[in-house]
Amino acid sequence: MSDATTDATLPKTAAAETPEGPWRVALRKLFRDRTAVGAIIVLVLIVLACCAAPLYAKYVSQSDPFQSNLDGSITLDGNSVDIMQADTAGLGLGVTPIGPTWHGQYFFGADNQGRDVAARMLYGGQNSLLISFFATVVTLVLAAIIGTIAGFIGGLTDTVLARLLDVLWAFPVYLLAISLSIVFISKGIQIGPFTIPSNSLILPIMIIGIVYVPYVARPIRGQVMSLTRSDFVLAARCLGVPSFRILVRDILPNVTTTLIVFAPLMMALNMLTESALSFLSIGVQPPNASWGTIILDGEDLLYTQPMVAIAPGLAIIITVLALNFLGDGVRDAFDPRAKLRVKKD
Amino acid sequence: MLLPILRRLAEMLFVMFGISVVVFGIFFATPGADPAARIAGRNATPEVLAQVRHSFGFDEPLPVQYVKVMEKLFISRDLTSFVNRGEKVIPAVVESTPVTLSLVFGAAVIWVVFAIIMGMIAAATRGGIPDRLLMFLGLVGISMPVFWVGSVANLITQSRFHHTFLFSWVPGLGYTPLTQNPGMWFKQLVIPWITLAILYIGLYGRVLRANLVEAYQEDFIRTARAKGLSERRIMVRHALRTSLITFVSMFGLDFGALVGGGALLTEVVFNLPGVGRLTYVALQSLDLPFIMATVMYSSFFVVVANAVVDIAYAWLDPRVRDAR
Amino acid sequence: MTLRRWLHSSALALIAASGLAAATAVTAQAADHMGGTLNLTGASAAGTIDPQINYTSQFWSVLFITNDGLVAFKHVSGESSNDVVPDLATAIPAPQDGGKTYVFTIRKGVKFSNGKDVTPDDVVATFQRIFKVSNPNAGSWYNVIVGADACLKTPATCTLAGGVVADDAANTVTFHLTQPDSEFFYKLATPFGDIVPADTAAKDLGTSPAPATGPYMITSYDPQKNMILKRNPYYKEWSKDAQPAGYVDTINYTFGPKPEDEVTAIENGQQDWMFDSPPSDRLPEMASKFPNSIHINPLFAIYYAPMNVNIAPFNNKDARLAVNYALNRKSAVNIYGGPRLAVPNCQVLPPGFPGYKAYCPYTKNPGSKWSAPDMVKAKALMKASGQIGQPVTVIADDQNVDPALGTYLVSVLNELGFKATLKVISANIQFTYIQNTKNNVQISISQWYQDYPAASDFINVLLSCGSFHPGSDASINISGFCDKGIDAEINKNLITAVTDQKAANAEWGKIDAELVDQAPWATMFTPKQLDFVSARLKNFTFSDQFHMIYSQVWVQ
Amino acid sequence: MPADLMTANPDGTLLDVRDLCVSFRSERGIIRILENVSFTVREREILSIVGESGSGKSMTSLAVMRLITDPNAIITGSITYKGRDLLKLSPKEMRALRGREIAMIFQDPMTAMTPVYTIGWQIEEQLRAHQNLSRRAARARAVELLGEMGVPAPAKAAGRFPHQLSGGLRQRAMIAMALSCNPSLLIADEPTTALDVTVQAQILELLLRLRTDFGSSVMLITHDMGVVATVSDRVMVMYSGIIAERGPKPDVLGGPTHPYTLGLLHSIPPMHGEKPHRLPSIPGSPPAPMGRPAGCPFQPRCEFRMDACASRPPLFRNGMQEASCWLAEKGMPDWAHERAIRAAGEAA
Amino acid sequence: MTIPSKPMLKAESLHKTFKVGSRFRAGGIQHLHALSDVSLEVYPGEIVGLVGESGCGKSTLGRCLLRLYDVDDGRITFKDRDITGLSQRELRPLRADMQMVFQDPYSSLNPRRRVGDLIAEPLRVHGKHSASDVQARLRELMELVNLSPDFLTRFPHEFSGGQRQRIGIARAIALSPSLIVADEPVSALDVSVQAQIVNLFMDLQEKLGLTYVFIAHDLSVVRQIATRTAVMYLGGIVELGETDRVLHRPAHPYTAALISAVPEPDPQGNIKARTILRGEPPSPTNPPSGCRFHTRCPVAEARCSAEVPLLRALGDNRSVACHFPLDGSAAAHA
Repeated sequence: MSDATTDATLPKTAAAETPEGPWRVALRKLFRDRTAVGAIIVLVLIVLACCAAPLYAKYVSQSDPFQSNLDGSITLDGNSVDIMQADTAGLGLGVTPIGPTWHGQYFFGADNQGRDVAARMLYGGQNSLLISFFATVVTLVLAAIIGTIAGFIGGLTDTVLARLLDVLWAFPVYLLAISLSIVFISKGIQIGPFTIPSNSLILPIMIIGIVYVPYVARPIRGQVMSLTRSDFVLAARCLGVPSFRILVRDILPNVTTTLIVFAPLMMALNMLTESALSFLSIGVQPPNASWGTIILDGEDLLYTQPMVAIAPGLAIIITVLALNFLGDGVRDAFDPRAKLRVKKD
Repeated sequence: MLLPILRRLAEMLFVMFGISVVVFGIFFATPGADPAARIAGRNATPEVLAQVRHSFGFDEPLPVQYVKVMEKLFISRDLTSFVNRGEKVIPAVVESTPVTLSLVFGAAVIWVVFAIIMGMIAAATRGGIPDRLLMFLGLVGISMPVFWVGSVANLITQSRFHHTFLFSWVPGLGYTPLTQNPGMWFKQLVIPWITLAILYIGLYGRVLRANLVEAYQEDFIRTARAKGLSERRIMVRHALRTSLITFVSMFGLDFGALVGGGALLTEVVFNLPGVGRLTYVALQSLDLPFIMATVMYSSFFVVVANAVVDIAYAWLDPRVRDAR
Repeated sequence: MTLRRWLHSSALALIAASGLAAATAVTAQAADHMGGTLNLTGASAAGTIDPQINYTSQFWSVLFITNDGLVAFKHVSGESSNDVVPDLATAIPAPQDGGKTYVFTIRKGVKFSNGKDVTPDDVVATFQRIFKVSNPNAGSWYNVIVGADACLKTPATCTLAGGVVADDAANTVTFHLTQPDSEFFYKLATPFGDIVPADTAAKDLGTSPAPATGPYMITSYDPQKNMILKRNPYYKEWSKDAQPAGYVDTINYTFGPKPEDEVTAIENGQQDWMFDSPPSDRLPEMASKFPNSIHINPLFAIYYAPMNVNIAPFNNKDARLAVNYALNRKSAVNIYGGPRLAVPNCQVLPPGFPGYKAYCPYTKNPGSKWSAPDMVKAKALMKASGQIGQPVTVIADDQNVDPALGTYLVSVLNELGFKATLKVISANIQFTYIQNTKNNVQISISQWYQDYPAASDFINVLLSCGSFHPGSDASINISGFCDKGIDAEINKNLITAVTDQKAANAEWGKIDAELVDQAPWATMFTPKQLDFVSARLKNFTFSDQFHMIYSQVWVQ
Repeated sequence: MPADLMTANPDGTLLDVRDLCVSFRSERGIIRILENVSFTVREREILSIVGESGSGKSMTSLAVMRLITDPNAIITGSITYKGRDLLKLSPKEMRALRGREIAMIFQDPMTAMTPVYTIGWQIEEQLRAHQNLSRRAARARAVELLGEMGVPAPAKAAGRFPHQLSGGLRQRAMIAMALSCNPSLLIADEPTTALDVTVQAQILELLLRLRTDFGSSVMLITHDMGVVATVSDRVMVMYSGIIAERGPKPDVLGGPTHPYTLGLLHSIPPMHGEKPHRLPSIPGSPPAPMGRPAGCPFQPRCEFRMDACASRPPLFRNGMQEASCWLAEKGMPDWAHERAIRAAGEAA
Repeated sequence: MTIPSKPMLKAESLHKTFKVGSRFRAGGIQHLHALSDVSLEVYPGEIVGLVGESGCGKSTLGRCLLRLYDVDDGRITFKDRDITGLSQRELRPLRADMQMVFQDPYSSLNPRRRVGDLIAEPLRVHGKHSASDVQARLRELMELVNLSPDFLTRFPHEFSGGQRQRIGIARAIALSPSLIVADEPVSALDVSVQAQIVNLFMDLQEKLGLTYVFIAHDLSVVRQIATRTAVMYLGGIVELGETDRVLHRPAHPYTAALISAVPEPDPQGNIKARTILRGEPPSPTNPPSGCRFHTRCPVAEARCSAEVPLLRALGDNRSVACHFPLDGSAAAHA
């Protein structure tokens, strides 16, 4: 019987030319997922459209979406039409903004300042996207730091951090977000020489980012804990690898996958949260807009010009839907077992 | 057995204490939150302002004020509003509770029933068209801002189609107690129920489907098949029963959070005078006693829900029951 | 909870009310209209119902039919609703001692809702109570009473000894003032002066009503839900002018719905009247469907943008003038609901107010009336000011039209060359926030509704040096404007008013113009009151002072 | 005695599997898991199917039970049980058969039992699914069965949840459940792999008792030659989806006619006698279904590889043994001789 | 084999307890006695086999020996140095000299890192090799474990179980340690592959002069590889001695039962006479009193449940912890 034990055959992907790393494999999987690719395309289109807001405002709607236009008029089919239409019948009470024209100008009509809703939606989309994106970054970075520290160091540090997360966890998200918003919107933040004015987008970004930290930090902590106890970390310990190097080389790459999986879902969630806060008028501050603030504007006109509220709502739904689909795809591609649980209203 | 219960209680108290400190801190960090000027009135002289500040104890150090508020809230139970002076906080919260309970309970029934149906159909047809369609609809439900759904529902049922036979039965917004007029109670709550449930149907339907699909990959399903059980029995008694562990614990947490005021946006949109709306109004008017009370109330429910979920978990999953 | 609710007091007009206000038609068949339930609604309650503390127009309307003071505003529609008539006192006393002493004779046989008689002791206790419960205006209105200083210092031991003196035998109460006060009867006619039983606790009564004398009494009050008023069994009409009997049996005041839903509820007949202003986009629909349900009456109030004259950029007068020239008051009026609901205004006093003399320099054709903004002049002034590119934050509250006005103002400021942003703050704190100099507020949106028909209620209260308290939340002079010369004129004119109201009013007009020239504010407009009532509500009676009189409307 | 039973019932074929092929449609084409597997199980005999991971032994058992639920699976061939082709039965007929006629136990009784029900409940469930029993009667029978399986305090054990029992007791409970309806055939898929040796010995003892006490045939799936040697009557060795060798146990274990069987037996360190300096081993690892070589699938690892191996050998019969190896074509292979030939070839 | 007088690794009466359960659940925290009073000496060049059933503490012992777990009590000496109290940082330089091979070749290799990276990790952190040295050493190691150097750029998931175990071994020997603790290195592998790995272990020992502590539950594997064998039961060593003696003339009833239970692929297919133990090992959270084996022991007497038998020498380089050893030597002690 042969004694030759050389094992030169590679099972399975033996034929692969260059071995693919887990990242490349995951990306390839992601781009094979038709739904995910569709979602990416939709998102790219939305982002491009929002980036094109100045062009739209200049060439299509031909109006400044941040200047009130209470006395203006536009020409529709040869007739001059007031943007703020005074009631001519009856008692002559009240002024109603123009409704959707389905023309380039005032496509979705005007809001109660006579501003072009369609143009504002593109600008508002910029803010909604920026806020939800950066709030996601804030959440993930903070959660990764806290979760990793708690899970990796353990002991008293972990106990303290875990208790802190417990407290935040038991604090209904919207209550915390509303409380923080009310404080900071009326005050702004001053840290040493740095002042963040109350109308800065940084405020909603920080607030939304912070309130969701427990929701991500908890699973990260759990994951880091189980990674810390995993055989390969034990093996690394056994090889005399310093803790920090274990953290960087063995634990963080695995955590990163989880973060990537969470990212689109968090961004979807943040977009909804941002819109809710703006809807309660404690998010983006006027005259700056976000989809949530436009819904709020539209709420005042709900029964007369519903399109002002409906259009940005649809924009939110499409974006969030695309993000959720992307999230599903990313999860399937990167880590089918990752789970994110969030409370919502 | 007593020790774990005490530990659990201590933990709950700690969390609630933490929250109360956070809320108190946030409140006093807010400029203009000092209620003295608002209480005193719009043209008060500095002397009157000082009097009010003194009589309400706003000139005392913050920890003393904190202790006093908590003492009034939990011990003498006569904490009153800063805005609607004289309005006792506890009865107001107690009175709002049935509203929130009505809303959340009805919505929960709808979402549980529909989510289970949806999850089971999707899992049974996994990969097929009904599965994909239901999962898509579920995702749409998750992706809709609840306040927007509420607004659109109002637009349709209160205005645009209110005069058609479809929605002419829909009464004006608001709340009628069940004891006063059950028919009205139901009619006013149906639309809010559905609005609130839409999100959760999507969420729970998807989670349940995922759990069922996961359960179907478990060995014990193979065993159940090998035993010659019918597919329906395998689905209900084995797959669903084990999937319910996650489902129920999720439900417990969400139910707790919603009863605790998490349905704030729905209550605001539909003008339901529940705890969420009470909280929102209190936050907007920076009415500290009310904020403290509602937040304590809400964290209480969240914490209790956590505890109940742990118990339910143990009840549903004997593996957990035995503390390994 | 809206700020307006809070500030919104009443008008005591010297001119006739608009013709829209129907004349009171008290007829023989009045008895047929007795009974039924009047359903009122408001977005929220207005706090305590302690008459010595509540300072909201919303509940002053309620207290108007439940409580009585020594004197009262007449419970009628129109011009005479601003007249002060004797109520619990038998007559308006003549001034003695040069206007420093008044002797009131208490009416006999009037009973509180607990069955007890109203006595001179109750009157004395009521005025002590004003201080003991820290009435908001204890220091600014009632400090003219002898002994008030001591009461302000130590409210708990307040006696007003020598200030308010009861004489049981003669059934009189004598008031001694430290100086003559031309507005003293007005101050007694507000609910602050409503008489409560002497044994009423000297603390905020909150949600429990004090026994009172009017035709209705509050039987239950839950700020989260509703307030119910029923007939007072001990009430017997003693003066139709001062406190007439009511028509409806019960008044149910529901709190909670948003204005949108209130409108719908009234249209559907579920409610009879709403406190809040209907949303302006609903107005055309309401006006075309229910033209007879809409009542518009003038108000004595202003919407204005106070500019902080002590910090950049509005410490520069040219910058303030530029804002005034650039502000399109027509646009602001449109935001409020159109020309039928508001009148453009450039000055401190509202049109028709005592002392009002039309004056508007900040318009295309300067004169007495605003016509159009003058952007050319505004831009030139702006250039001269050197403030182009300066950052400005507009502070507005989050209620009603205020955010929209703020947004519009930002737009104007940006057009002028400022770098303007808007900050919307909860209505509950915005009013105190903009007053406190610590918050460095540059410009804000605010409103002022008069308490009683005297020009000083605007000029002295809002723009005198005495109203400016740096670092305090209670500093009603939001602009921080303090001109020693003008301040001296104001003080002098307050004395004049005691003896010669007419001369004083003429002088107020001049001071108004001087203030306008200094431009501490950009006044926008004077709003009107729009009442939307159900189809069944008849006999709409509108007091300039307390608006719709709940006891005088009928629903059957 | 097993041998007696075999001869006493020479034609008592219970299960006859013919040309069973299982493959799966996938993105990368059709994956063939089982190729032309044929075997029979006779009444009261224990047939061991032995092989390494990926050899298809478990798939064979699942195919017999028709438990392959993947919609992408393609199953061909015939599985005749007591004269009926299982592959042609309706799902309902199949369901009636499962658990009642053919029962199955699995490798890990921990995951194979629903964690949220007591074992008593789970046994009852099977009883009531096939027999018209009252709850109480089912319970009594469940307790009785547990007792027969050597579970101490069976009444108490019936009220326990799977995780509350030790591995051995769980497997006993699993067997009790499988036997509750007196099946004619018990398929045991690696029933002892998760157990410790001392417990494994107990369970093997129990399996041996089954055919006397219950009259059941057993199809035992295992990877452990020791287990095969201990309990089986006949052995079937599988490698990479095909049958490598089959025959009566003493023949196959004593004189393997397939190089894979030979290598497998020699790879196991002996417990007695001389210790080899080095363990004889088979080089390489078993191929994955997608990477299965053409011809004889064992050929890349085979020390007796020759040109003929490029084509798939059929099963050649030698006495009671059959092997799919070209060397077995001309009779019992002489391994020493073959090895010598190759050594000479290399030297040359 | 002659046994050198000086042990390389010496463990003296080790104790290790784990806390299980939760403070917040019924039952509260329980203590699992994984090791109680375990002493073991490992001499240079020998292979000590540790056998026992699952939960007997053999893996815990292996990890404690390398200080991957902290022991509660006892002393571990490695090459005359007391390493019991050293911190992980202080242990780091020693790691080069003592290594471990894990049971599960799937979980002990980080799936996100390339094989070369994984094997080079110890070389890099111990800083004894330059970059080019590392490459050379990697090739050398791959050859030692019979893997193609081409595999260095690949990821663990591309390999079969046996190949992964080779990678794990290559990583363990990268720093040329003198002691390797192999924790069930072959139990997750197929039989045909298992033999390859056992051979590899033996080859490497010959080539590199390694010392092993070889943990296994399979007696035949231990018989094949180990020079001395320690049999563990419920946290303690019950028998220790030269492998052939222990396996052929077991002194402890448990050892005897264990051997008897092993199913052998006997060509005759005969069923041997077996001693089948009753029941299963008791829970280590609540071990029996006295001799821990007495609940299952076929020869137990009253004394066994009361008195803990100490591990004592039987004379033939063998120790046993039993009051009534099987091969008659007990008489000498009675």
